[in-house]
Amino acid sequence: MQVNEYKPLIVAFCCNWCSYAGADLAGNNRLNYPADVKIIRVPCSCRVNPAFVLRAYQRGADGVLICGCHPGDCHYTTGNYYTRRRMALLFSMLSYLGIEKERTRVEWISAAEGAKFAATMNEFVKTVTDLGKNRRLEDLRCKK
Amino acid sequence: MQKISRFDIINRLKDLLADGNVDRVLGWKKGEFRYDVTPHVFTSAQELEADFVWGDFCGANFSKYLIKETAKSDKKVAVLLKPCDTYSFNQLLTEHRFDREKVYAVGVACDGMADIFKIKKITGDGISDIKENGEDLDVYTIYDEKPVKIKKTDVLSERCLSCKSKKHAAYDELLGGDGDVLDSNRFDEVAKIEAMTEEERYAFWQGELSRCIRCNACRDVCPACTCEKCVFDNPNSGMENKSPANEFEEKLFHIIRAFHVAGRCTDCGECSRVCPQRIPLHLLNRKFIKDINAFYGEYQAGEVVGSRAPLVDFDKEDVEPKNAVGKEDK
Amino acid sequence: MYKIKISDLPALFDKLSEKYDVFLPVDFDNGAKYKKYEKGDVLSEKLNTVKSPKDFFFPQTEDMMRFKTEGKKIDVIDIREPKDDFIVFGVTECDVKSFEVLDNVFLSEPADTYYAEKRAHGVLISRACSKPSETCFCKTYGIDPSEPSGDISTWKADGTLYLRPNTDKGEAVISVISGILTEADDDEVNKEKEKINKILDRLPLKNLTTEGFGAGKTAELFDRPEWAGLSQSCLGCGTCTFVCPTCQCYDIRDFKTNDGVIRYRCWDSCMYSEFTKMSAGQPRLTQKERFRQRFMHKLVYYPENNGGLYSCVGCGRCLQSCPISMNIVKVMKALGGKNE
Amino acid sequence: MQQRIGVFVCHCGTNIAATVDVSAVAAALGREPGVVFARDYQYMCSQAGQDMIKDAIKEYKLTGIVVCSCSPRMHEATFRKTAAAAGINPYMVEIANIREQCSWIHKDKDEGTEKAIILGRAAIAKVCLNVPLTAGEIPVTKRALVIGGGIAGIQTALDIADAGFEVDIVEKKPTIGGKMAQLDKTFPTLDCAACILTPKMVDAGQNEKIHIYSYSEVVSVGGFVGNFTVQIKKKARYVDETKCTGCGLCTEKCPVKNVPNEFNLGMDTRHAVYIPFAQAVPKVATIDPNYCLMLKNGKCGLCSKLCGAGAINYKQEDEIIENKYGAIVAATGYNPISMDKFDEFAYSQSKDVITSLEFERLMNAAGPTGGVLLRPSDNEHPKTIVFVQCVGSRCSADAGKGKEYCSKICCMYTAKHAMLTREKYPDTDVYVFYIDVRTPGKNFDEFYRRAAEQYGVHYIKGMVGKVSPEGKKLKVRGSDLIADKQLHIDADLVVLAAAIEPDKTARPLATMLTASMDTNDFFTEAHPKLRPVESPTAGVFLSGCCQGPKDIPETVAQAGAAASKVIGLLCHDKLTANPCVAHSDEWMCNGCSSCENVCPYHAITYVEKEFRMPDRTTKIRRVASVNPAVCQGCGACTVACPSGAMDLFGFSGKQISAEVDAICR
Amino acid sequence: MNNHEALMPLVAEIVDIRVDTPDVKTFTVLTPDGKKPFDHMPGQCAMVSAPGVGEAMFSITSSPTDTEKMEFSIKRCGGFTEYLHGVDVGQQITVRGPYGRPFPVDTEFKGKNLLFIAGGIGLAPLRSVINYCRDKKDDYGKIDIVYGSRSKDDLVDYAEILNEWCSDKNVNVHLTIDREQEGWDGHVGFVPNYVSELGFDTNRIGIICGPPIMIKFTLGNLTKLGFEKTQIYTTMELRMKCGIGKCGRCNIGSKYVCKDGPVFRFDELDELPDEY
Repeated sequence: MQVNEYKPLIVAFCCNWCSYAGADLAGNNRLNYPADVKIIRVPCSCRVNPAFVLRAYQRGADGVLICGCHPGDCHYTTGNYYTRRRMALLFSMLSYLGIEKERTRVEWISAAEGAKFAATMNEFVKTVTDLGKNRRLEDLRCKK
Repeated sequence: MQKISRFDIINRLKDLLADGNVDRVLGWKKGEFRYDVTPHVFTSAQELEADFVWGDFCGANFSKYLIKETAKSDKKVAVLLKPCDTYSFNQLLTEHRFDREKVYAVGVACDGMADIFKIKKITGDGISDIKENGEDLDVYTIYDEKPVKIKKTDVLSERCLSCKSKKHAAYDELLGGDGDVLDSNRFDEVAKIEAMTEEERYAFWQGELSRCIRCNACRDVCPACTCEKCVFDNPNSGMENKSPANEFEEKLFHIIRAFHVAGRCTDCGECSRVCPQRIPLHLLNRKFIKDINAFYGEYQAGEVVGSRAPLVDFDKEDVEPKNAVGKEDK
Repeated sequence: MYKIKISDLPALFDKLSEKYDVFLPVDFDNGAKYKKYEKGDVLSEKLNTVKSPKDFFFPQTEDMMRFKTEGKKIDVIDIREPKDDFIVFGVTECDVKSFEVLDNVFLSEPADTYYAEKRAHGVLISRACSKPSETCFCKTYGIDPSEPSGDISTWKADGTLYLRPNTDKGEAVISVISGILTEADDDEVNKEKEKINKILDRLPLKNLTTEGFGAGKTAELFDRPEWAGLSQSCLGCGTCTFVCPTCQCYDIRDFKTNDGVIRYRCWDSCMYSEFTKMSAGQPRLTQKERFRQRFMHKLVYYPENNGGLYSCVGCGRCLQSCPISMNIVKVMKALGGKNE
Repeated sequence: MQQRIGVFVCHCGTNIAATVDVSAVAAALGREPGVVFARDYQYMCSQAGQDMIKDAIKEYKLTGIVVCSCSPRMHEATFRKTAAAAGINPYMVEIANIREQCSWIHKDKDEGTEKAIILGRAAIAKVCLNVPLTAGEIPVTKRALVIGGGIAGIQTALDIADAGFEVDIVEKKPTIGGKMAQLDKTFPTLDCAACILTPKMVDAGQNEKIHIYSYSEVVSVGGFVGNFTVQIKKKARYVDETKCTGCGLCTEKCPVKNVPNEFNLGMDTRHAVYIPFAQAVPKVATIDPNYCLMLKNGKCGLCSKLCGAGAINYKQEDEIIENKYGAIVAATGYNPISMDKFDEFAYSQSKDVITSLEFERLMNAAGPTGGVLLRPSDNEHPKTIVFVQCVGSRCSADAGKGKEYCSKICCMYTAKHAMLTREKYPDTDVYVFYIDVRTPGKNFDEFYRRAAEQYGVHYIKGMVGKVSPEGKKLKVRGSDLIADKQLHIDADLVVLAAAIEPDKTARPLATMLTASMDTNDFFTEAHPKLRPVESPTAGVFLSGCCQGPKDIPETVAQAGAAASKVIGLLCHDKLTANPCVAHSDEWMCNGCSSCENVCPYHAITYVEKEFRMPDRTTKIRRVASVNPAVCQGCGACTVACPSGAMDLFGFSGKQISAEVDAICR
Repeated sequence: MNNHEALMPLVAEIVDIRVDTPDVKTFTVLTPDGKKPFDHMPGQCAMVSAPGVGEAMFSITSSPTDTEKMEFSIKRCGGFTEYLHGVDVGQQITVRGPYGRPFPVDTEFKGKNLLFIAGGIGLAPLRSVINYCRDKKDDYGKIDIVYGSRSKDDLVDYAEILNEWCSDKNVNVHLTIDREQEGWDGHVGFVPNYVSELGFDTNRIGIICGPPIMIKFTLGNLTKLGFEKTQIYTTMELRMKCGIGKCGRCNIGSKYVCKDGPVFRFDELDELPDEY
């Protein structure tokens, strides 16, 4: 029998103006990162509702990233400041409930930081791979 | 023993009704037993005389009822508010949930409320009467002629043990005088959980939340949960959910609920009081309060009407999530 | 009649759990709760578990079937697994009687096979209530807590547990444990019954009657002005319905999984504002109507359809759990015939 | 409504097809619920590809389409137009990015194909929940703002004004002109910078359509494309611009004479009241409050007494002016980087180590030496001059100093400087140390070769390691990589070709404009190739070196391009608004104001509205109302709203949740 | 009840979709092997569902006498019906049933004259009875059908009415539309008024179905004509979930619409609290 290597499932919410463009730039520059990362485009990181993060875990994600413009550079001026507060509290709560805090993360990646985007994804996939499958926030009904 | 007597309160309320300042009073109504007190709208002096109670079991926070009550008529309603209730009162005003002009707020001094569950842990079931006796409670059961003497401080409800304030944040008039904001130990429990290992925390909450029966009592009693329609009842929210189908949904409900009231929760403790499964839900809300204080500076929801809640505010120098999580004490 | 020393109960549970899944009320920090027996678990002395044993037969959430779709095709998959025999131990008489109420609904034609199968496999071992609570009012409905029914009745007296099988299912269980039981006569049990009956006379709600309620009272009760006052503080939560051993409303919902759709049912509450809402409107507009529905159903509509049987067994759970301490006793006293 | 979705998978030549099995993707996506048509094709964005989409929409009565192709930032607009042309709402289009975020980053074809299918599935899940959106219209203020009055700003303003639109220039210095005004000659034609610039300055100053706010700064920007509201701070210059005739009497008589003259980079002095240079526009004096005796301690007042026009006004205060604009052009220019971190070149130790811009002033007839090349230390003619190129340019990221990019103009101006020196002073030895000489441009390489071959400039491939002042000489130690030897040159003057960087004011301005910047603080373009003069923020355009290093002709060309984009915008009476805006379900809104608090655009207001309740009573409720013309669609309110009454068109909670589900399936 | 689990649905396939009006379609369904899913009596309902989309109760509009197929006429009114209106032939759905008390066609209706009164989509639940009675015409007396809609285009089953019902000897069809319309030379006016105008004698059983307001006025007008509530029937469809009288949703007083209804006699409805 072939041993299946564990491949994590990562959902990355990327803001349209910076991080999504950063991801595009990583592509333009052919910078590799694992296919485990799937990107969802949102107008701004502040569009990311904590419910989306939980939903991703429910549905089987092993890690969730929220990527936005650097604080101060938000296309909408202040959106990512709210993201920062919301996610700091959400992540703190998840950790409080005993959910591995390394699974969820906020990263600020500008449109010019293709290399950072790729590097971040590589590193995050490794972190989540090391953590293993998400068991504490999964919904068994969603398993295949 | 509460500082102010039932008698004094009734007299004042009767005056208010007689003066025509108000045409009804939101107060506590006696039940079958000493401890099953029900919120009630009293409309006459006779009704007050007959059924109004004030004592160690008047835990219910009336603030949320004001939304419905003020919409009923143009006349003022008098409401009795314990110090902790006044924070909810202010928070609701901040969120434009009722018309202040239609309310006459009577602050009552509070000495803490007793927890019937704690009493029963000592006496067992079969309570026939509870009498206040100075600092003690005399609890009579059908199994014994003689009462069980209990120190009230031993059966104080959890939220009163870590009372944040004896000072009223809002009132039109005070009965029994005002107290001080207390240097409370209310974050100790949270800190204890934070100090656990990740596995322990997971096991702790798994155990607590697995009891949830999703009766929505916590939500429906919560003065911060005043949505016209809760996202969990709304098929269009993508979050609609009715039952704690599994561990995930148990957590989802409580995480989202805590998040939705984060920065708005005044820590009144009603959620834990009403939970039929006695899940310490306030420890979720309190975690957010503690974090908000640690990350963004001290903030007490409902302390000042019109204050901007921390989650709809920001500072350019706010802590990064990765530097925040797990470092709440710094 | 058989007996076994209380101190030997662990042996009894061990023996039973060789053949059955045994569930018994166990004390937890936050109240008693039914738990699958594991070595070392001790039978709770508490009268009421927070959640009633109806959960074993009509679980709060129950997956019913799975649908797989491909293109325009649908496949319906029955996902039920064969149910093993199980024992619910230590059920108080009020809770035992609650199954009569539920059976009338779920087993009447067309039968609810999900419930029926569990009932077929479940064994109820009841217990006499030696220490009723102030919130108990089973007597109101003619239920005798000193004379419990179920598949096996048990009494605790003087350090001994007495067991009496009532049904074939009960006999089958006894035969599993007969090796550790001894035969007994009724004397101790009768004494215990007497003791219990004396206590019942001291209960504060002993005089509560159903007078004024029952079949045919709809017109009389429906428009009573008291409903407004009684319901005015109701939060509209589902606590009373979810702790109630006889409430049986449910919702059927679909959940989209990564592999098809699961159709499940879950407890619902007539107290919820969403309960009767539909695209065409909401026939019970305010909490008053919803509150009234719950109590009218328990005290009038249900008896009308079920030969006068009330859909309340007086277990008192709602008296203990309601966030605002409004409950069926207060309703009966306000609207009933001779109550105060 | 049951959707009928068409899926179009693009090969993008081999860009996608090489690492993604496009036909397998089309086949897999064709089986998704709701999909009634799925096909792959060579180039979806080609005319033939678009026609295929249009035909499929009509033939299969598609209600929505998914294009699996390059980034939506590339071609979303293209395919929306295609959809609209075929009669479906342009917002019923979703793009699955299987090039930038899939084929280009993955090498394994199976992996790429699998991911492409998942991304496609997410797009299908989303489009099934798309709703047709109609863009609203917003009026356009027919006036532009140009920030920065250098050659980029001036040219942009002139071109916009030429098309008949009002345009304002905000310049932080007392005069427009910028860096070009400080230059001597320009490469490769060697014509005089002032001779070609000053007529444009005069034109700008005299053009009726152009208003110059000199000695002014932008302090706040609100609004959005077509409707910006900008506050401009006019700094107090203590001279009434409307009265000052620019006669210059005050600037000659002012008793404070020792103020370092910034126009000559501090190589000479000016008075406390000054006009930066003779051709300044506006030609109006400015009093420097840091030096003016009257302003500092209330004693003097000489200029006021002398001024026949009575223009001096010591009581003048900063003034905030608020104007409305339809478009904004950033033309904030550049500066040479500070030489502080380049101690090896002894810039701070010796007056005779100068930057190229300082060299420009030394060669300029209006400069501190009247155009005679003299060493700053002793005013002697330098006999040996060493030019060092790439000082701070093309540094490695871990050098801890300098810039990674090439400053682009240094090779050419150094060649110019070397050539001019040899022409004026043939007895001077000129060495140029270079890493590479980069001369792509019309007549550039010819120019460089002339310097090296005809003018005898010594070009040395190599870097200067150290410059040490010894007596009157500067010992220059460098390496000659071609001869493979170390060189020691005793130089009289060392000229550093300092890297150029964006002006420091650009970063705060970008924040105000909500325009993005790269890590070097250059403004980013909406697209590096296809939209090089637009910023990603609608209505904000880029001109000159604020976008990246460039020479004068490139700057002028870009200025014209930016102007034409502005003109194109201002030509419209109305703009189509972004329909992906927030909207509130009034029945669910509980009036808590959370959304109002987080909205960066003040697009949300609360209104008291009468509602007919289910029980047929009426109730006044306080509910949120979104102004769709002002909302920019960030979505902050949707998360702030606890009841979920706020949602965002185009990115609704349900749509994003559906994407999550599809990805995790 | 067929020999099947009460809550376990059958898979059925939509084999034909007929567009009746702009917002009503009639779906013909068969099991995947081409049979009628189950037998029923006129007036009974079935739960139709698309997994993950929704489940709802609909009247079976085909007659029990049609042994080949089952039909549902469904009006588009949001949610699940929206979905159904978007599907193509060949789409599978699930059905379970039959549910509820049928019209008493074999008891009270037997040998009687019948007066069917329907408004709009209200004809759909009655079509099953009408066709049943037509097919067994010897068992019943004269049949009158008063049917009205907003316009000619909103008349459900129009072709069948013209081609089949109207040509039946013992059937009298009275059509009306609310407002004048080009190409309509029939009666114009509201159904309740038309019923009064037609002035039926009371020697018949009335069966009404339509919008609540129409039912209310028709009932009043029939009473004026001398009808007793005991001889008028209606059928309701509301908030049913389980279909077998257990989930509690359709409970009104002591009745469950899904089990004790959906067919009610008006005197029975009078007994119920006004919560529908």
